[in-house]
Amino acid sequence: MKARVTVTLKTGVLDPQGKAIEGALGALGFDGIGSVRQGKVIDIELNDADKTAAEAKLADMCEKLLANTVIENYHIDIL
Amino acid sequence: MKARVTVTLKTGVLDPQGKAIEGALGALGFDGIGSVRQGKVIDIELNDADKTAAEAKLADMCEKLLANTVIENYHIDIL
Amino acid sequence: MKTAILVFPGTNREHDMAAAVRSVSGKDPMMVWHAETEIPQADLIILPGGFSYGDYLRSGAIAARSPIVADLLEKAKQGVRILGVCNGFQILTETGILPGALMRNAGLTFICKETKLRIERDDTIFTSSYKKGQVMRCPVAHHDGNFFADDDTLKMLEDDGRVLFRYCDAAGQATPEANINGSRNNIAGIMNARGTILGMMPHPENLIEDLHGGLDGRGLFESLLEKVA
Amino acid sequence: MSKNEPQITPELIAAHGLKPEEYNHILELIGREPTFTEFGIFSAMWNEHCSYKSSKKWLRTLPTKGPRVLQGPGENAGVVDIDDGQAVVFKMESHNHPSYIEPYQGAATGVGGILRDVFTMGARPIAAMNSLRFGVPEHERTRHVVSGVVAGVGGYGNSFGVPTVGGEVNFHASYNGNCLVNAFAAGLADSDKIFLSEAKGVGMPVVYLGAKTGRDGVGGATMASAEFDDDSEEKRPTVQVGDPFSEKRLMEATLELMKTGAVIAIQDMGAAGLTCSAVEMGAKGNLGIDLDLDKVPNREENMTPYEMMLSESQERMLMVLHPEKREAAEAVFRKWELDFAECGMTTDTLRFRIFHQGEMVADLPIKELGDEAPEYDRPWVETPKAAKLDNATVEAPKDLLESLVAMVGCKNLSSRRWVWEQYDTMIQGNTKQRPGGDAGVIRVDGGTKGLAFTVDVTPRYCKADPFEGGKQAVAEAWRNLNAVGAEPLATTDNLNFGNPEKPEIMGQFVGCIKGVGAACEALDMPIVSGNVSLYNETSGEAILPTPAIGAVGLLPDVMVSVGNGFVAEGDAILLVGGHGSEMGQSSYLSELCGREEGAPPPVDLAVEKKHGTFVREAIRAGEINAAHDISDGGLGVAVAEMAIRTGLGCTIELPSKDTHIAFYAEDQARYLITCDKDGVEALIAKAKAAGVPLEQIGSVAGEKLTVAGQGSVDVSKLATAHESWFPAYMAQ
Ligand SMILES: Nc1ncnc2c1ncn2[C@@H]1O[C@H](COP(=O)(O)OP(=O)(O)O)[C@@H](O)[C@H]1O
Ligand SMILES: [Mg+2]
Repeated sequence: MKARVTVTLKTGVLDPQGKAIEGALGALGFDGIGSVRQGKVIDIELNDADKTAAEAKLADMCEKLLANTVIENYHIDIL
Repeated sequence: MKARVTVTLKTGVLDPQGKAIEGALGALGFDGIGSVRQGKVIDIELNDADKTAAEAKLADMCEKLLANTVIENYHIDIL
Repeated sequence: MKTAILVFPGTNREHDMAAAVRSVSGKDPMMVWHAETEIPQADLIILPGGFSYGDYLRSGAIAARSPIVADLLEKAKQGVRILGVCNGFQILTETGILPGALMRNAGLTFICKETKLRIERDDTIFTSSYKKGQVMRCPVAHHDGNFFADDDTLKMLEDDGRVLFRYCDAAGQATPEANINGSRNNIAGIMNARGTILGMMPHPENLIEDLHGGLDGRGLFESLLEKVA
Repeated sequence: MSKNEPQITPELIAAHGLKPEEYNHILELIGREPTFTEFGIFSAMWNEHCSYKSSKKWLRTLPTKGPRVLQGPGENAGVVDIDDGQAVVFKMESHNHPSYIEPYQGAATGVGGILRDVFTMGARPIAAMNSLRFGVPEHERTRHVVSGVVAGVGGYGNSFGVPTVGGEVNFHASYNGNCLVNAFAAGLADSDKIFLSEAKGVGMPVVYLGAKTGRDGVGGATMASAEFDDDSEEKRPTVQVGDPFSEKRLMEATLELMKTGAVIAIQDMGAAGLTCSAVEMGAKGNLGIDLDLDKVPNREENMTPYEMMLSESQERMLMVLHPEKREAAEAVFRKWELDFAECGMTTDTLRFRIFHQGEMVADLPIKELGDEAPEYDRPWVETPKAAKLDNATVEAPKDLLESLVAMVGCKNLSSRRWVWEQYDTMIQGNTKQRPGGDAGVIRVDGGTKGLAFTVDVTPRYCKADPFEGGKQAVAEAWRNLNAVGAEPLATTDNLNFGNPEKPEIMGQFVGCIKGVGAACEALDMPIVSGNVSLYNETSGEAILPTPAIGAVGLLPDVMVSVGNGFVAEGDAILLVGGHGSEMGQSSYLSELCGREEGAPPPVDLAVEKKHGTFVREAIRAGEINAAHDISDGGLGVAVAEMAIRTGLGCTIELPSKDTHIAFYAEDQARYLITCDKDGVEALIAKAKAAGVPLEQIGSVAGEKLTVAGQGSVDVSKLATAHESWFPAYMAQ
């Protein structure tokens, strides 16, 4: 089973990377761009068979390691 | 319009961060984990109305800046 | 002999580089701001270390799209000598002037320490003051120095003798232990096919006087400044 | 006033860290109920962090003046003359609580804050240090905190471009729930071009510079008040995120702007950003300030005046500018792609007035905001003196040399290389001595002078005897500077303690301050800046009293300095200060015997001064090849470190009775030095004349460390033990 964890910054948390990308896109002549925010995806192969169990396991991984829940949200997709 | 660009490493490109996460998950006692790969998501707000035009623009952004096509693939989703 | 040092927002080793140029050549380099569209006539263009644009997105990525880069590409084509160190090397790969990419260090942490480099060739404008096979001391200070190139590119670099520096141990062996950042084939520095452009992760400019505890880095500047003079 | 503002209830008052009587004082002062914004402003100005209400009384007792002191405490950083029209500008600051919550960002923004303090004064940062204290390695959170804090310190400083030249790292159970992250920065300026925060002139523009304002850090005080905001908690991140890239540009722009002559007054926005900076500039200049919040660049939508006034967003500055230079100033900031917004004006009203969407949301007496802040003379009890340890209870190890391997490889004495290799230690090209020496040494750019930096404190000592511990922290800093040949100039302090409302804790604080003050006085190292961090407690358990002392020394010629490793075979090893017997609170006792007992070694400041001066002068005269102060772990650990540094061995001779005591005692005012064997006699004669005990205890030789009559150990074995602990721990 393959899963994708998407980790994004919580609203309101400063995102210097996103801001720099925003500026660079502007400088490259792309217009009409609002805010840019950067996050992470983590693709994980699991050998679980049960989707629900896998989801619970992934949530546990997010809480313990993959996301910094002080400033980040996470989202789990089983692919 | 909101779009999400997902940038992932090409197969064959080594991924130190993914490897480290893999190791850390193992150390935390998570088992049955195959490979882990880390990528980026870039969430962009656009004030385009036309989806096809937006997609073309985003692809252009990816080629010009958002992805390093020597090592990375990209994928565009209009949300 | 004129040297131009390119400065991007977030560049932070331009003074170290200028000091090295001054110390070896006795001449002040020109500092060129990234927003310029033309690099003044120079025999040598240097891209120094730092965190251009915070190294956000990818190290060197945003700088590689700066206005000044169009002219850098032009000068590269003309065969002007170019030296990219650390962030400068990252920028050179991001512009496509040099092949490959510099990824996060295999150990994931920033590394600042003295390393040893094996000189792979002494018949280039960059390394003529050294001897082939010589082991030089050289500091590193980077987070993204893990050189990657696909198998074909790597083979081409090796076959064409474009690898100039390799991380090695005291005996000159390019061992896995000596490979501080996980670079393929222990690569620390490569040049272009014409032999006019060098990109390297280590900082020779930080080992050029007694204060630094060694002079091993001087050779690079001596080779270059003499050759382009 | 705005209707949807929350009621100021007793709960809200408590959540803002104000006591009921403090709130009553506010009512008296302004003669009415404050608006919510005003209430926020008071809470920010009157909290412990900004007002120093518990510590002020005692801080006043510290010696802060000296012939070289150009600016003492009270500005963003202290300024000390280093001759030739140059000055060193430095300070230390804590970011303890944020670093425990979010180690990376907490530490990163701590470094950002202290760098900002330094360049706000007009100085370009040239060196940084960090003093870190963590819980015991076994504690479940420690590894996470260590890795995040170290990465954060490095992440910010490396990108900004300042070399980290020193620091300390310690582990102790008292920091399990409360790590300490104290960051030091020093900068270089022309002594006649120092910028201060005092506003001058009525009708001058107040300009906001740097990054935009978000809700960073606002939630902190108000999280407890549910009625404050019905949005989800997600909207109120309490963690500030650092952006070293913005800070680097902010520094370049600020220094460039200062050259234009446009700057009248400048203040960085640190804790309670806009509030503290504006009030300070106005109050110092006896001026009022009007601020128009509609002009403040915001990062988020619908920010309230309260949020804008309390935001702790990083990388921001407030300046009062000469109106005729306004355009030139703006151009500089635009070049560096930073925000520049004229958002206020100085007035002659002595009022602090805030406008928002056409409404006046605050109108407060500006002087009183600071001057009338509560000040407490908190009750304190003197810490009972611990009895001197009976050395008969200190068992000798089975094998002295094996115990040395354990000592140099233990959590608190092992090499910190794993830490400092993550810091850029050589950027700027002026580093002479990187971490690993007794003090970091850098060259003053463009000349031959050098500056030395160290940060020290032994909290175990402070707990057992705050007064002696306070003295010892300064004395150790003094020794570290002298050991590299630097003349100690001045100090900065970071006083980390528990809850000052407890008389025992306040007693620790008072004792340490008295000790620090006495030592700074006696050693001519005035305190020119500092920071106090109180309430470092979890579930009622306080941290060890930790008054970290950062100190700066001057070398007339940076190349006339020595390292702390053995230099050459045959060199004589000499002990300055005689053999010791103080085992109370020693590292040997705590690390190998598991006991934290007894009185700490007493510090004789006159002796300290005499010995340090002797060592410094010998270095300057070129008479010695290496020097190392004796501190944690005593002579044994010091000699092992000298051997490990360069891989050279030695043979030393110790008193045959109670050898382990002589080996590990932590008596103060001592150093190990080495010199050519032909130089021994002259050096000893010189020491005798100066009244300094000096004796040869051995020689540099071979690849083993040998203690006569006790056996020997390979230096490589010591080195492996020394270098292994940290990486092995972090790899788990
Ligand atoms: N957090 C740190 N950052 C940089 N250097 C450090 C840090 N911690 C320790 N060091 C360096 O490691 C060496 C040993 O530290 P320590 O034992 O505390 O020194 P000392 O006993 O001389 O005060 C010193 O050179 C010190 O500067
Ligand atoms: Mg020391």
